Order: sequence, then C-alpha cells, then structure tokens
Amino acid sequence: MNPDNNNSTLFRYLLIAVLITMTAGLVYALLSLPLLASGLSFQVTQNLQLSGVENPVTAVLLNFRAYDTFLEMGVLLLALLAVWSLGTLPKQRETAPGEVLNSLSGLLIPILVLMASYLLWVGASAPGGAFQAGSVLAAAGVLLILTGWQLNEKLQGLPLRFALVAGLSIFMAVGVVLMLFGRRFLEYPPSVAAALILLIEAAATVSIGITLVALFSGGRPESEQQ
Amino acid sequence: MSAVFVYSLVGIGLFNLGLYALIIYPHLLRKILAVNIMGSGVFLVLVALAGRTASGVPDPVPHAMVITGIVVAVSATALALVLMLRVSAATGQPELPEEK
Amino acid sequence: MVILLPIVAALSCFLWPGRSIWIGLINTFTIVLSVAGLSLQVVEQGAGRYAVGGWEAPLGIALVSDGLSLLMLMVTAVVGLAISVYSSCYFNQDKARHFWPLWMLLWAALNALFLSADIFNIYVTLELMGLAAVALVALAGGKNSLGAAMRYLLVSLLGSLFYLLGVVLLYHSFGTVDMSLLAQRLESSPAVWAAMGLMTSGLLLKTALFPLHFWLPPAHGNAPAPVSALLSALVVKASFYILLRLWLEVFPVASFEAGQLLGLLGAAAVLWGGVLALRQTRLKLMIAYSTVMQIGYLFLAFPLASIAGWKAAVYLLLSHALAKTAMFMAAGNILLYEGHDRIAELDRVAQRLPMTLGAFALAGVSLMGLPPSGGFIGKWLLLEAAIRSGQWWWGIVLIAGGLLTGAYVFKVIGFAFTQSNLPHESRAVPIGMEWAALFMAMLAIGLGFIAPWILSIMDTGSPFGVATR
Amino acid sequence: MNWDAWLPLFIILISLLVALAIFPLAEEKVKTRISLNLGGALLKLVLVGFMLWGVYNGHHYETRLPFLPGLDLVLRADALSMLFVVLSTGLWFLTTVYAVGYLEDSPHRSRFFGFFSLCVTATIGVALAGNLITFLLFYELLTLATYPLIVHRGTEASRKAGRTYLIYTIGGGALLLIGTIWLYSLSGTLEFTTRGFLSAVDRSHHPALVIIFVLLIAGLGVKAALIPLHGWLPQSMVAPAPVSALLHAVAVVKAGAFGIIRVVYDVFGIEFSASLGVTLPLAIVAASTIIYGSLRALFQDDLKRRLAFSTVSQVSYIVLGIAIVGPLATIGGLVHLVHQGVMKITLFFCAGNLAETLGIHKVSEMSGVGKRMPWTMVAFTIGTLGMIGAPPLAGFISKWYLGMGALEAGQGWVVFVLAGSSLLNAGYFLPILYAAWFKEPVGNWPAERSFGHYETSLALLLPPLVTALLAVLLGLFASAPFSPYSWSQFITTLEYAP
Repeated sequence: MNPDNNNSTLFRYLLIAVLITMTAGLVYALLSLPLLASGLSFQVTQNLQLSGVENPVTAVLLNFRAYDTFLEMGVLLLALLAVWSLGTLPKQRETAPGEVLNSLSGLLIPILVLMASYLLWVGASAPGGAFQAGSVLAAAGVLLILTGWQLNEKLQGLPLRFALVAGLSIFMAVGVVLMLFGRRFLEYPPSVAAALILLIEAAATVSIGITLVALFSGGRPESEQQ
Repeated sequence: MSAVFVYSLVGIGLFNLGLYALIIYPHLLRKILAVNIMGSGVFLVLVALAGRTASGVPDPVPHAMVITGIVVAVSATALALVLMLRVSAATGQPELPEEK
Repeated sequence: MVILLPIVAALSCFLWPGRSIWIGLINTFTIVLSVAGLSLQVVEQGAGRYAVGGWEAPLGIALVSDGLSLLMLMVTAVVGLAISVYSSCYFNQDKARHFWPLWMLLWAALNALFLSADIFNIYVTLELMGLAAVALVALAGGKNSLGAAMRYLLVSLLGSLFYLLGVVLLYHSFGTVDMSLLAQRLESSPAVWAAMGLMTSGLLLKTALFPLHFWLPPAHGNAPAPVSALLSALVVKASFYILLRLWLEVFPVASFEAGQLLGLLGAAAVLWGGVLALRQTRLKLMIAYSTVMQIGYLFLAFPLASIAGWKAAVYLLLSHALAKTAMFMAAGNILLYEGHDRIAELDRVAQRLPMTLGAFALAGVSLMGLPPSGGFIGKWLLLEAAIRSGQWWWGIVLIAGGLLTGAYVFKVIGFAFTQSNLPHESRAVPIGMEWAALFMAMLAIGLGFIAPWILSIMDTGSPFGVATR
Repeated sequence: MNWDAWLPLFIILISLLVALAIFPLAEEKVKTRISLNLGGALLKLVLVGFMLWGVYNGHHYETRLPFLPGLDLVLRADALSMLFVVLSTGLWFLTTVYAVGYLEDSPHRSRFFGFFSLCVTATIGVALAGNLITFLLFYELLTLATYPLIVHRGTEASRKAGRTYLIYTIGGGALLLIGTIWLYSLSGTLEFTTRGFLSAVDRSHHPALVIIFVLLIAGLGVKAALIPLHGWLPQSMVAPAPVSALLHAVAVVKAGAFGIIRVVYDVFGIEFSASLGVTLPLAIVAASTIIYGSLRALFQDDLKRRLAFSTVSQVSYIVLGIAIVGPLATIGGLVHLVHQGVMKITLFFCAGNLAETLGIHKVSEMSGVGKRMPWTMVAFTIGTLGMIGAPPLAGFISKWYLGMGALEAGQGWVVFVLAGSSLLNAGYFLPILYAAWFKEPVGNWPAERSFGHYETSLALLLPPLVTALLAVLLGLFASAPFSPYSWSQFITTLEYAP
C-alpha cells in the first residue's frame, strides 16, 4: 500500500506494534458490549407475518431491507461491467477435459440445478434463498465451463445481457409498479408479498448465477468485439 | 465469557492479521486475499454478536447484512482478480508499480 | 426517484451499447430535471424523510433529504451534466460503451449515498461507488492507470472494511443503523469510541486526507480527464460528506482533541499538497495534488466545530467541486490538443485555446479564493468562523494555502502566455469539451454571487443544528 | 428613485460588457473593436458627467446587492469616489484612443482590449465601492485583469515581470483580506462612512486596530508602490506603453493610493487614526518613498524606468498629503491624485511615441529629438515641468497645498522633503529637456518609421497633447467649479469636523 512500502524490519515491528494496540483496543471495545442484546429480532418477529415469508433472514433481505439488496444486485452487475470493460475473455484452452471431470459434471450439473431451485423455493421458510441458490447455479455453470463448454454465439449478445440484468431490472420493475399503485418503493402489499418476493428471487437467482459464471470466466465474450 | 465473544474476538484477530498482510506483502494476490480475510473477520464479528439474544434465536438482521456484505465482497474480489491479471500483463510483475 | 433513473440508464446503456451515448445524455437531462424537482419540493416543504418499502427505521431503511444532502445532489447533478456533455465528445465508441453504464451506476451510487440515512446502506453505496470509480480509472488502460486503479481498489476496499467494522460495533451496541435513532440512543462507551475511530479513519483513507493521500494523485492523475474530474469533484467529496454527517449527527461526543487532530492533518494537507502541487511538472498531477490540498481546507472546519465553520466547509466543498471539474476538463483539452501535459511546454495554448485557458484561469481564481468566486465566499466564511472562535491560526493556514494555490495556478498560466518557440502539431478539440469546461468555471465564479441563496438552502432541516457547542 | 439606484452598477457594467463583447472578436475585426471601445468609453463619460452633476447637487446614487448574510455589495457615488471615477474614465478614453493607434497590426488585440476594459471596470468598481469588501473584490479583480496586460508581449522578460507583479499584489491582497475580516469581526460593519466608523470600537481593541491599520496599509501600499513594496513597478516597464499609462496614471497605482485614502478617512477617520498615532509613521514612510524614488530615478538611463521611479515618488505625495493631519494637506493630496495622473500619463504617452516612431528607449538617445518630434516633446516638457512643480502648472498647486498643510499641521520637516524632491525632480527631468531641445542629434534614430506629414500617427499624437493641455488648464483655472481643486475642497469640508 504505502509508497515507502519497504519490508525493513523496523517498519514491520512498528506496524505490528500499532496493530497489536489496535487489536487490544477493539477487543476491549467488544468486551465492553452488553452481554445480552436482542438487536432487532423482536421487531422482525413482530412484523414477520406481514413480510410474506417465514424465514426472518429472507424477510429482512427482501422486504425490510430490500433496498440494500437491490443496491447490492447493482454492485454485482457493476463488478461484471467493470470486468468486461477491462477486456475480452482470455483464450479458452482447448485441452479436452479429463474423463473424470466430464462424467462428474454430467452427473453433478443436473443435481446442482435441482438443488438451486430447491434452495430458492425453501428460502421462503427455511435458510436458503436467492443468493445461495444463485451460487449453486454458478457452481454448475463453472463446471460447464471447465468442461470446455462455450456459450452459443447467438446467445452471447443481447440475450446474455438480458439474463444478466434480469434480477436488477425485475427488482426495480416491481418497486416502480408498486409506486405506481401509490405505495412506496418496494412496499409490498402483504397479500401478494410472497409471490412478489418469489418472483424477484427467481430472477435474482438466474442473474446471480450467470453473473458469477461470467465473472469467473473473467472477460467479455469475443462477440462483443464488433 | 460466552462463545459469542470468542468468535467475535477471532474476527477481530482475522481483521488485524489481514491488515498486516495487506500492508506487508507486495504480491497482489496476497493483498487481495488479505482484504478478503479482513472482510471475513468483520462478518464473523457481525454474525457472532448477533447471538446475544435472550431467546437464543439469533438476530436475523446481521445475517442479512452479512449476506449482502458477502456478495459485495465477492464482486469486489472478482474485479480485483481480473484487474490484477491485467496489471501483471501490463507491467510484467504481479505487484503494484511504483508511484507514477 | 433520483436514484432509480441513473440505474435505468445504466441498464439500458448496458443492453444497447451502440446507442449508449444518446441514452446516457437523455437520461442525464432527466436526472437533472428530477433533482431540480426534488430540490423544489425540499425548498418548499422543508426536509423530507422517505421510508423505503414502508418500513420505518430501525427495521427499514430511511432516506432523508435535507439542505445538506440536497446541495450535494445539486452539485452532483450540475457536475454530472457537464461531465456527460464532455464525455460524449471525449470517448471513442469502444470506450464509450463501457463508460456510460459505469458512470450512470456511479451517479446512482452518489445520489443514493447523499440521500441515505442508514449507515449500513451507506456502506453498500460506498462500495457501489468505489467499484465504479475504480473501473472508470482503469478505463484509460495502460500500465500507469491500471496500477493506479489497483491501488485505488485496495485502498477503497480497506476503507470500507474499516467503516463496516465501525457499523458493526454501532449496530451491536444500539441495535440500529439509522442515523437519527443512533443520535438519540448514543451514549459514550468504548465501543462507540472504537467505532468512531474505525469509521473516521476508514473515511479519511477514502477522502485521502494527509497522510492517507498517497493513492489519490496517481489515480486522479492517470484516469481519463472526465473521470479525474468526477473523482476529484464528487467521489472524494462523498466520503467527506459521510464523515461530516457522522460527526454532526451520530458522534456529538466527538471530543475537542479529535477535532484539533483532524484540523492539524487538514493544515498539513494544505501545506504539503500545495508544495507538491507546485513541484509537479505534469499538469494533471499538479491538479491532483491541488485536490489533496483542497481536501485539507475542508478539514479545517472540524476544530472550529461551529455552525459557521461547517457551512464554510460545505461552501468550499461545492466551489471546489465545480472549479476542479473545470480544471480537469481544461487539462483534458490541453492534453488532447498538445498531446502532452508537461507544464513547461504549454506555450501556444493561450493563443489557440482561449476558452480552455479561460476556464482554467477562472477555476484557478476560485481555488485561490480570490473574489468574486465561490472559493472566496467559502474562504471568507471559514476565516470569519476561525477568528470568531478565537482560533485564528487556522486562518493563517488558509491564507498560506491561497498563496500556494496562486503560485501554481499562475505558474501554468504564465507559461501558457509565452509565445510558441517550438512548433508542434496539434489536434482539434471538440467544441463541446471547451464549452463544458468554461461552463463549469463560470459556475464556480458565479457561486460567489448566490451565497445567500445557498446558505439558506443549507439551513433547511438544519443539518448543522446539532453542531452547536 | 430607481434610476439613481442602478446608475453606479450600470456605469461599471458598460466596460464589463465591452470586455465580454471584445474577447470573442476575431483579430481582423478592427472596426468593430474600435467602435466598441470608443463607444463604451464615450457612453461612460457621458453617464459619469451626469452622475457628477447629480452628486454635486446632493443626489444619492447607491446600488446594493446581497452578497453574504449581513454583508452587501455596495456601489455608492460620493464626492471622493467621483474624483477618482472622473479621472479614470476621462483618461481611459484617451488611453483607448492611444492604444488603438499604438497596437495597430500587432497580435492578440482582442485579448488585449478585452482585459483593458476589464481593467477599467475594476478601477471604476474600486472607485465606487461603498464598503471595504466591495473594494476588496474589485481590487483583486484589478490585479487579475492587469496581469494579462503586463505579460501581453509574451516574452520571457514580460513573464518574469508578470510573476513579480503577482507575487507582490496577491501577497498584498492576502494582507488586505486578513485585515478586512479582522476588522469585520471587531466592528461588525465595513461600510465606508465619512470620518470613519471605528471610533466607537472599545478601547481595549485599539492595539488590534493598529495592527489592522498596518495590514490594510501594507496591502494597499503594494499597489501604491510605497517602499519597500514598490519592487514590481519598475519591472513592469516591459509592458506596452498604454499599459504603463494605465498602471501609473489611471488604474493600479491610483487604486492603491485611493484605497489608502479610503482607509484613513472613511474607515478609521482622520482624527481617530491620528489619535491611534498611526499617521505620523505613514507620513514618514511616504516621505522616504518620495526621496528614495527620486534618487533612484536620477540614475536610470531607460526612459520608462526613470518615469516609473518618478511615479514611485510622486504617488507618495498623495499618501503624504493624507498622512499630514490637516485640511490643506488633504486638499493637496487629493488634488495630486488627479494632477499626477494627468501629468504622468502625458509623459508615458510621449515615451511611447518616441519608442514607436524613433525606437528611442534610453534617455541617452534623446538628444535633438525635439526637432524631429516637436509636438510630442512640447507635451513632454509640460508634463515634466508640472512634475517639478513649476507654476502655473498643475503640479504646483498640489505641492503648494501640501507645503501649506504641513506648516499648518506644524510639521515643517515635510516642506524640506518637498523642496528636496522638487530639486531631484528637476535633477532627473531637466537634463532630458536640455538634451531634447538644445543638443544635436547624434547619427540617425535607432528605428525610424515615417507617418505622412505628421511627426507620428494622429492617434498617438493627440492624447498626449490633450493631457498636456489639461495639465496647464488644471493649474490655471484651479479655482473654477468642478476643477479637481475645488472638488477636493468640497470633499475636505466633509471629512473634517467643522
């Protein structure tokens, strides 16, 4: 970091000393915290039935603090944009994938996809939800790429981009439509909250999955050149 | 002293270790890893302290925050890694070039 | 809503890269309009509070628009407008495809940040902003800017982690992340002090206050011109804004010593930045160091901790945002025109690019704080506050800074007036870029004439009310 | 009356608009540019005359614009400001004419004339400023507007001169700023009021007030070229002749002197500053500047440098007149503000003519020039004699009243200063005259250009003649109404409690 980034021992020791004092301070601060603190769990449980889902975490993520999640989808997309702005895909290595990998992926990928959809569905009531599902989906995608699979030329353009922004845009669409109905941004009516959340989550799952895969492959598709 | 605090203290430790590594090691990959370690330290504190409820059912809000945080961290890391590749491609060594 | 528009823009730019310039420009205007609408509303009805998703804090996230955030939005809109116009001429097709979505997301992040009243939400916006900024710096390509971007990325991640840890501590001590609630519930405790230390230092790192400024000059000096303008004018200011908010609302416990410390750092930044700026041989680096210096000015308000002081700092912030945008744009024009930005060889510019040089000069006037200009007003207010609070020595720093600024600004202008001795070929500069620069510079000057209006806006919702000691 | 409220602003705006209109003009649009310039100047002249009449009849012209909470931008036309306004407007007109002739077919004229009018805008602003902050504003604007004129030639020397100029003036501006704000925090107002507004300030602050006085005078002294702050003036000789004229007679130096007048009379109030005991030191500084300037002038061979140092000494007459507490001296100082301007601008015009027509820059090259350019040299002679203070020329009036005032205030030493400087003036001016009229030309001129059957182009010739004539008239008809003399009396009666 530092411009005078030398590994001279003095610098090291100085740094260590500083860090130790800082650690000490933080530890002291932590220990000074009250032993019991319910945080917001009370309010959450109170409003849970209004939120449309039983899983409190999902409720917080997609209802109470949905706005955070919304922006954070933005972050994810942004990261992808940034990566793409840095250059195109590194050349795919043409070595055929090993036998094991090949069969394994053939076996795993369907399971992964299935699992993802399950996670997505169960997220409403139990731990799970869009991000977990999305990452599992991504894992499947990564496997695919490792086996040397490439996205069809035709799909690399607009369709891919649509899939990538689906999560964010549907999220926003829901919010805006709600605003049109005279409610606040992302203020779901409790009656349809469940459905809306599921819709958003589904879209989010797809986008997250694909985005992560795209991030993994670390560059924009060749077809973006022209 | 409860497990909650043990975890959170570990978190603090990770945070500072990461910071140390970040400052000391010139290699970019190490720096990026260091940042991630710091991040996990923060998340650990965040989650661990959520367990201080009387009912024992942890406070959900921090969990949500952590998930958000993780996604942010993932995105940042991805960008960092790609950027690192570009840098090392441009400068020939995977380290920060001197001030220009 | 002000935040969504740029996101829409970003998405559509991303979907149809070919037409991104037009989408971008159109959206720019719509954003500016919506900000104007919001400001009308706030000016008429006073500060507003908007609970996203209908969930009031502490459960939900609240957006607050008071005078301070409104001014930030406005300056963002104005600068953004100029930047959009400028960039529409600046980037070639290939770069533009990437520039526009990133820039729109950055804009969204800024607006979101200025409106948010929720410190965790602010963390998210910070990251959004940081990543976008990094990507934009890297957009220039080339070894220097990539390296700068890398360093910048690490720094900004580090800063936000410090900030986040602070947020964690606060949440777990008081069970909320809403600023106003925190302000109510806050009582001094080790955790609070730790949080304050962490968040402050994290934000200082992002704000590049001396001695944490090392990352700024390379990043701002090597980015594409409009991006440098963005970073200096808005991005750096955003983290300062958060710091200001925190100190004003959340940490009234902030001690006198802490304020003095920040003040000292600020003073050091002014002098050090000024000297380094004077010693630069490349125009853009000089301007970047001048940013370091100007940031120092802002922190001179902390030891005063008086309403007048805060207002002065904000005023300086606004005028610097405008002036620095103009300056970087002018530098960009010169760079494009001469093919280099070595100060010693800037002859002919005065003759061939009168508008650009005029923009540079006017911006310089504002930075120096010579009347009539926004810089002068800010300086005047700050000096007055300093003298009234009996801490006149900060005033001396301010004056000295002004002299240093004068020195390096006129160093450039003086060179530009000399007749060209060595003829070198030059490229034409799009008229839009020249106008954008001049426009910003004129605004920076004009800010010197609307002080009563600005100050009255600052008072809506009295963001500084709690600063009284 | 609304019209009264906007007239001052309007007068300032004229030349500002002219400036803005000129900047974008293409080089070759000579006609448009000239007509803009002269038109602006004439219109302004008329309005100022109108305002002069109004002020004389007790009209009250004032423009107020909100600037900061509790602080307005105030433009007010009172007797004192009118003295300066009339001077600079009138001379600006002549200088413009001269500059048009002087700069024909030289590059960057649009830039030049643009900043030229900007400069005058600032000067008039300084003159009309109704409180210290307005004054400060235009004072700094003047600094900025002058810089491009000084570096106009674009040579290395001119850039150096520009740098020196900036170092001095911006530094001075900073001092002025500190003083102003400090003053504001003490007194809570900055309005110029006859006989000052500070006598009310609590006694405990008086030491602070002394420091403020020093700060302000130092800040203004830079432009007024008091020693040791005069360094920039001789250096800025590299600028074109009209600019020198502007610097010395119309704008910059005068702004400094005028500022000092304002501070002493309308901020501190003459009696009050006397009671603070700051006037005597000021007088001493002024006196030593007078002597020093004249001494240095003796040994300059470069004509313009010699004139420059003479300015250094002459302007201090004004300051001296102010610093001597007493009505007569005040009259002397105020009247010299005008007289020095008229005479000195004559000299610079002539010097410019010599340089333009014959390429003469040095005194040693001037022998016999009187036969080649009689008219120019006549004007030059009148100017010099006026400077020396020979009756019945303008300079005599000023010196006479300064001397009388000094005696009246019981400060006899001043008389010797005056006498000494007059001798010195004679010492460095008479040899020039002698050489010009009675010596034979040695060889031919450095770089001669011929202009038909006039000795030089009319645009160059007329202005000096007019100003020279003025110098004579001001001396002869000093007691006529509206003459600077009677006007200064008018002011003085206001400034001194009956």
